[in-house]
Amino acid sequence: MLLEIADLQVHYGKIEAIKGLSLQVDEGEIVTLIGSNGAGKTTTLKTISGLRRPTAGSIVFDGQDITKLAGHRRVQLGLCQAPEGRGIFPGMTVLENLEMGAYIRGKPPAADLDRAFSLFPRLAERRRQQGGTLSGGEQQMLAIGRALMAHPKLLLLDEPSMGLAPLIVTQIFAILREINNSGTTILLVEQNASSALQLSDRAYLLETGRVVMSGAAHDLLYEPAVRDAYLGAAPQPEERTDTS
Amino acid sequence: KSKNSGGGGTPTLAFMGALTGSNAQLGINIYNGAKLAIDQHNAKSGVTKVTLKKYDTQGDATQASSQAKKVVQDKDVAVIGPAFSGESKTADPILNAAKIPFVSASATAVALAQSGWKYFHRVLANDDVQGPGDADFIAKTLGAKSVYVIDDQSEYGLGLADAVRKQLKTDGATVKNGSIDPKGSDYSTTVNAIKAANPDVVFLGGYYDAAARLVKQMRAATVKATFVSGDGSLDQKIADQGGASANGALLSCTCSSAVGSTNPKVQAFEKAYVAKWGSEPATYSAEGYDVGNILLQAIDNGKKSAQDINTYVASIDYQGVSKPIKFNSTGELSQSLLFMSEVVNDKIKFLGPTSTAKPVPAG
Amino acid sequence: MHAFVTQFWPSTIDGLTIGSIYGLIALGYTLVYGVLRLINFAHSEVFMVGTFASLFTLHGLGITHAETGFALVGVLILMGLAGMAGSGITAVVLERVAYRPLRKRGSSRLAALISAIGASFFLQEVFALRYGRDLLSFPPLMNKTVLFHIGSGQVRADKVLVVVAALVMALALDRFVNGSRLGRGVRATAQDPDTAVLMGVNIDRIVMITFLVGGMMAGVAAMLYGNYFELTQYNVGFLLGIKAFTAAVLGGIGNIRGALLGGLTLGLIENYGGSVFGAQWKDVIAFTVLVLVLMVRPTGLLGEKLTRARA
Amino acid sequence: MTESAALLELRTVTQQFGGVTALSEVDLGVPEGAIFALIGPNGAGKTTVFNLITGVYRPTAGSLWFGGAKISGKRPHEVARVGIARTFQNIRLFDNMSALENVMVGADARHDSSVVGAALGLRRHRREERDGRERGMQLLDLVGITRVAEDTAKGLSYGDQRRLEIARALATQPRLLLLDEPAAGMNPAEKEQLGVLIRKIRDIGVTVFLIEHDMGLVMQVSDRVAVLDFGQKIADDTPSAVRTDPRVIEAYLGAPADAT
Amino acid sequence: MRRIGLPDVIGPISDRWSRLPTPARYVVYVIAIVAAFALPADSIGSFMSPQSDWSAILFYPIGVYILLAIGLNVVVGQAGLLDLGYVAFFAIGGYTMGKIGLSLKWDFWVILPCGIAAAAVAGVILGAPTLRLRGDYLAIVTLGFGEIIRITANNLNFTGGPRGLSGIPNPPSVGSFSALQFNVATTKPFYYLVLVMIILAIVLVKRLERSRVGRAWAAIREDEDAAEVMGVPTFRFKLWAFAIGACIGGAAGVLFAAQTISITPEDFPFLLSSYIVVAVVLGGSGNLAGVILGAFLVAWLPERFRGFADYRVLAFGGALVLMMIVRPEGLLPSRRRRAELAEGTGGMGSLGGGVGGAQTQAVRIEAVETDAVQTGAVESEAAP
Ligand SMILES: Nc1ncnc2c1ncn2[C@@H]1O[C@H](COP(=O)(O)OP(=O)(O)OP(=O)(O)O)[C@@H](O)[C@H]1O
Ligand SMILES: Nc1ncnc2c1ncn2[C@@H]1O[C@H](COP(=O)(O)OP(=O)(O)OP(=O)(O)O)[C@@H](O)[C@H]1O
Ligand SMILES: [Mg+2]
Ligand SMILES: [Mg+2]
Repeated sequence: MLLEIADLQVHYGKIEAIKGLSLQVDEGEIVTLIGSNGAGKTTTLKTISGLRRPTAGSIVFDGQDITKLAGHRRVQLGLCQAPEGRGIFPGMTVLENLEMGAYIRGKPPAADLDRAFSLFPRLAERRRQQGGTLSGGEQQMLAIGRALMAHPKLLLLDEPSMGLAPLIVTQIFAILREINNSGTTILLVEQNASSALQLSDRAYLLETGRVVMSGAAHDLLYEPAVRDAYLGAAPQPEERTDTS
Repeated sequence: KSKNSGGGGTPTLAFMGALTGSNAQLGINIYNGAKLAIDQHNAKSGVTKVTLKKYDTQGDATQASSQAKKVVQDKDVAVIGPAFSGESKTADPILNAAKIPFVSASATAVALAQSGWKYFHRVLANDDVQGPGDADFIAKTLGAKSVYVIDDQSEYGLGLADAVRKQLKTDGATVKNGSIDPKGSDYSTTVNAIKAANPDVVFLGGYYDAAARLVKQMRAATVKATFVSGDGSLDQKIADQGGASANGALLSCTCSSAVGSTNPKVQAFEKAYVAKWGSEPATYSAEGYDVGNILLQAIDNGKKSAQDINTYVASIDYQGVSKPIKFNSTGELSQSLLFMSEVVNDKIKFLGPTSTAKPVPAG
Repeated sequence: MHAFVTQFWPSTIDGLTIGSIYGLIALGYTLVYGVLRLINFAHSEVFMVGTFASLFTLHGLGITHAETGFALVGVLILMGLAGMAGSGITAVVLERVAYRPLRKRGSSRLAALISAIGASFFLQEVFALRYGRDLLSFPPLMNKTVLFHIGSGQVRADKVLVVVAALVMALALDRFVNGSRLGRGVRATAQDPDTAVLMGVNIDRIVMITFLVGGMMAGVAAMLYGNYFELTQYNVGFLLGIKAFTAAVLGGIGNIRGALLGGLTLGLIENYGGSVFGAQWKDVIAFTVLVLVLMVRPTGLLGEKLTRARA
Repeated sequence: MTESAALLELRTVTQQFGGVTALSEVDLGVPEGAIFALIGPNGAGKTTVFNLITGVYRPTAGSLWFGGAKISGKRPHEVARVGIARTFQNIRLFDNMSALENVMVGADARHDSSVVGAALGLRRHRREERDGRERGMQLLDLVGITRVAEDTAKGLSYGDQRRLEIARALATQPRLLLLDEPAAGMNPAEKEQLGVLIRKIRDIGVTVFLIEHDMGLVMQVSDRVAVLDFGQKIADDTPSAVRTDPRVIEAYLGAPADAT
Repeated sequence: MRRIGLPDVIGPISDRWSRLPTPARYVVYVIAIVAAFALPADSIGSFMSPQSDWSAILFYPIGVYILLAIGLNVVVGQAGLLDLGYVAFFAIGGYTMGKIGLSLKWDFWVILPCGIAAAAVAGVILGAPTLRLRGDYLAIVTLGFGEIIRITANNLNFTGGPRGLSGIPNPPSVGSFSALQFNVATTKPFYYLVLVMIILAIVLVKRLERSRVGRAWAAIREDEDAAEVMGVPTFRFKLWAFAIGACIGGAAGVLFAAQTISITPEDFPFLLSSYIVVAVVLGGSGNLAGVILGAFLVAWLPERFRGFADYRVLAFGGALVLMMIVRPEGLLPSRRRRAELAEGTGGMGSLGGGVGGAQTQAVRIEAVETDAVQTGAVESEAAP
């Protein structure tokens, strides 16, 4: 087991955002967390990477209890997160942002940069542009590319498809598959639940800080409760031609 | 709370001046002199015992104002001080309105004697004596043709410098003006201007730390002019801080020095002072001692109320350790002298009254 | 205007000299501001401690008169190291005691500013109580030899030392921040501390290093100051600190080259202005120019660098 | 194509940032009373269009017109007063103010009682204050969050925050509302509700200009869709027409089936 | 370092206070005002300031600091603008009083509005070119402005140079009430005068705070760009904040000069600006009660502890650091500001790096339980 979380509780002041959550991620898996807004998905990821301290519970990564470990040490152990809101360093160029991804390893080998640029050609074009002036979607690409630079054992992705054009979303999911095939375990948070579930091995459904359902991704995909709330009925766009 | 009005009880004298804070040294010098006078007095038998109470203004005008009100509230019979000219301006009107005599050992601003305060006296000459005296000394004794006169933009420093400027012009010397910021580090602008003007004498109206900075930077820039300054710079510290650059600096004061005097009365004071405080009397210590003794003499003559003490002091003719003391109607000394000292081999050397003072040639 | 012409060269030389000292101190403001967006008000005291450390080194070595040759170089280096150690340690302790606890609580920068002001008072008073409020004199260490003249300006050895040392230090720091991995960590922390953690940056360490490096720059400035002016005092940092912070803003806060440029510009403006309008107007001229520059370039001469980009 | 009834018009607008041309000679017309969507690949220049409209940037070339008056060159708060309101791509509420206060800040844009009036508590000021409060509550009701009126904004759930942002924008009584990716991070059920809200806003007479990557929502609500690619307009038509436009499919949708 | 979690006693009290019915609140106000008028009593003074004249201290520094803090709070606490040169307006008020009082011999009551107007004009002159600057640029520029005013006063003959102005007239006495006789020897009348001005200032500032103006300031503090887009003319409101703060500072200056009779540039040092900033933040920036308490403490403690003379500043510095560590949001923060300051979103942003290191975790966990105040990693500001 690569990651094991038991009875996690996290507070924001008096608000209890995570109320005793347990989950596991096995080596080589893609696991997805789905759930409505405010369910606590982001908080869970932040707690795993050490940006928030849990009030109770434990996090074990790769056989080591990391509950009290400082955030930067977890990165050294092989945890890397592309955060919600992208977290691009606005005053650094695209290239420097990518180099930051490999911070723990010093200067990244050219091959790593090439891989990021080949995954996202737009980034190659803009390698000297300041991160802060990229468009929303370009920043998202950069965030993912940067996370890959660390060669993590476990990659945490918080809504990687947010703000991306449909064409790119498709590409992103293909890329995730590829990364996973090359040996990286992925814990994914996604609103785009149907694509995410199709991609993953297992999934957890969160509601108000608790796991309310879990199982093989495939099973959840066909679970009626999940379908209604998170997958939406098959798209039936009304076509409106009238210009009122 | 002490209620020392009129008769009975021990009369209380108030000391007002900076005892803490960055301007404390002069205040402490005065206090030490005055305290010595009072202790000597109280040690005698058969006299009215007198207490001396400290009112620390930190040299700050607004604190002086509330301290003066406290003096009034406490009904002290007379005040030694206030020490500085700035604080005098807020404190004196209050003391005067409350009819409490106040005798300053060190405030030299000219305007203080011009407000018609009946309860004001001071035992040293004002800037109008020192400034012209300095100017005459520079022009006549030193024979300077061109003088660079610098002020530190403080009330005291500018007042003194302006008086020097005015008299120098009368004496026919060429005068150039400059200013420095006493809190600043870098006086290069001023030093460059001095260097360009190449004067015979540089005069500073200001205090010893600025003086030390200025001489250091002047000498480093190879300015050779003689350095002259007033009582604000008259302290051993100008030599300590200025190092070799301070040697040859001439420092005037309307106060005389007790150190190295041949007058037995002064020698006795010096000895007693050293015995009590463990250091030589410093600037204004002798004046503080004299003010204390004048007020004590009033009390010993049966003057117990503030009003009576004031009347007594106004008409006193007293031979002090610093100088003979006799007041005119505005509270100024009726006759006053200016003295000169010089930094020689890192020590202050008293040269005597300006009329006779002969600077020691440098070297 | 006549004075400006006649004193142009002396003003230039002295402006560059004091400007270099401003610049070195400004580096500390700029670094800390860049990373924490905190005006480290106590940085002036970091500098002050450095001057005392340099002074005590001279006392310790028993220097009483000017040295030359290798002895001089050796003493200067020791003095500089002592200054760097004194200032660097002070800065680090300051961070630990006065800022880190606030940082851990995620307190506002206003609270941190007050803490900084408090720390500044505290440090000043400690030194005032321990060493008195009077100026303390440095023994003369370096002969103030005039190397050559430019116009009427004397180029003196001690001034050259100040300018050269400042340039070298600023360049080294620039290389460090923009070229090294640690420097990249500093910049990342400045721009987005949370994400920096996700990249494996040890923020506490980076912050400490920032204070340390900024302190060391102030320490070098302190040594140069001591050698140049040969005086110090418990409140020596106060005015210099304000000037240095002005220089940092003038050059573009968070910008290392900007700090040095700002320092030199400020030094020159002050001296030119002072020679024309009189030394008493120096500060007024300096601040007026600052306002004018900011009106034209709202983020300083070279713009902001380390700081978070603004939405 | 460009009807004379266009409320907002971009006339051959070009926007350059250094070497990057974010928009080149774009013409757009947003018809009054419609829901107008702008779509396009990442970095196509959509947000830039909003920033131009709201006065954050000034166009390198070309001009913007609103209700027949030129607005390019105006400062943001002036644009707001003309009748344009926006929401942000990432939510930017006044976090520590209550929901109602957030909306009242928006409503204040329509008030003109002076600072002196406020200090003296003049009648005009008191009336406006009451009016702002009432209108604030109405708007919270419109977007469906009256129950959290007194809660601080940062404590609201994401969906409610989105709604609050819209209410705050509506409080400035805009004729045109700009929405930048309002559905980002919402699940299908929430998107559905958002669609309903957007139409409700249109029905009370506010023209809506929408940037969105979620084609489901775009197709569901918009009356007209324009497509940007590399800073150039490649389509401007009805949703159904745009959806089947081969250029749009190639540049943006990838495959028609992806329109979820 | 162990974090000290102060039990939050203020929160519940302020909550209860805000729930109090209006009449009950007015009763409390009246009691407070009556108490304030009774304050200069000697019996209180013998404890409060055994070594100075209590009513004199009540006027300056206490009363004047409070008035200044109320004014500065508009700028710092309400609009979120860091002004480090506030003393400039105090000085302008003081010099207006001195100059007009001496040369035109007008009466205090006529000069008062002039002083206020002069300060307001100065506020606008300073603000107009600089308020577009962000955050700390403003801080250094205002600091510079304070110094410019002081240095200029020190260098001009018009203002008396370093000698300053002396012989400034006191306000005219009103009738023969002993409480309204203004002269150098009286102290209480000046205290009553400053008290009345403080009450007026509070009423004014409170009104603004609860109006659209206060809302606009809060919005600017939280997110200036968003406020601008919502139609808040941010520049204009910031300028108003500056001008209102300046007016109050100017009024304080007029009063100060009329009482102390003699002013010099040294009465207006940078240190005074920083004391007032300290007062505002220490008390609880944004909350009037807190600000008043802060100013009171900053003014009074050094007087009370005169005996410790040499150690006062040392203790003051140390106490500031300690206070900010223990209670960074100030002694009596307003509820909103408490949240903002705790999160660091209040106008000036957080200190950054809100992420705890390994050694602090255990402490943080218990802190979360004991403290109502949010501790937390602040969401990073993403820049679109
Ligand atoms: N900084 C914060 N302060 C207070 N409460 C917060 C904060 N961040 C999150 N919360 C609360 O914690 C809960 C969980 O939030 P979280 O961001 O983890 O949800 P999420 O599942 O990621 O939602 P989304 O889909 O919107 O990203 C929510 O109720 C939210 O309001
Ligand atoms: N200030 C700037 N400096 C340089 N380039 C910029 C700046 N602002 C935007 N750009 C560039 O302009 C292009 C258009 O950006 P814009 O934000 O408008 O895209 P968008 O269509 O909103 O994309 P997304 O859907 O990803 O949000 C992008 O390539 C971006 O990198
Ligand atoms: Mg989330
Ligand atoms: Mg966009």
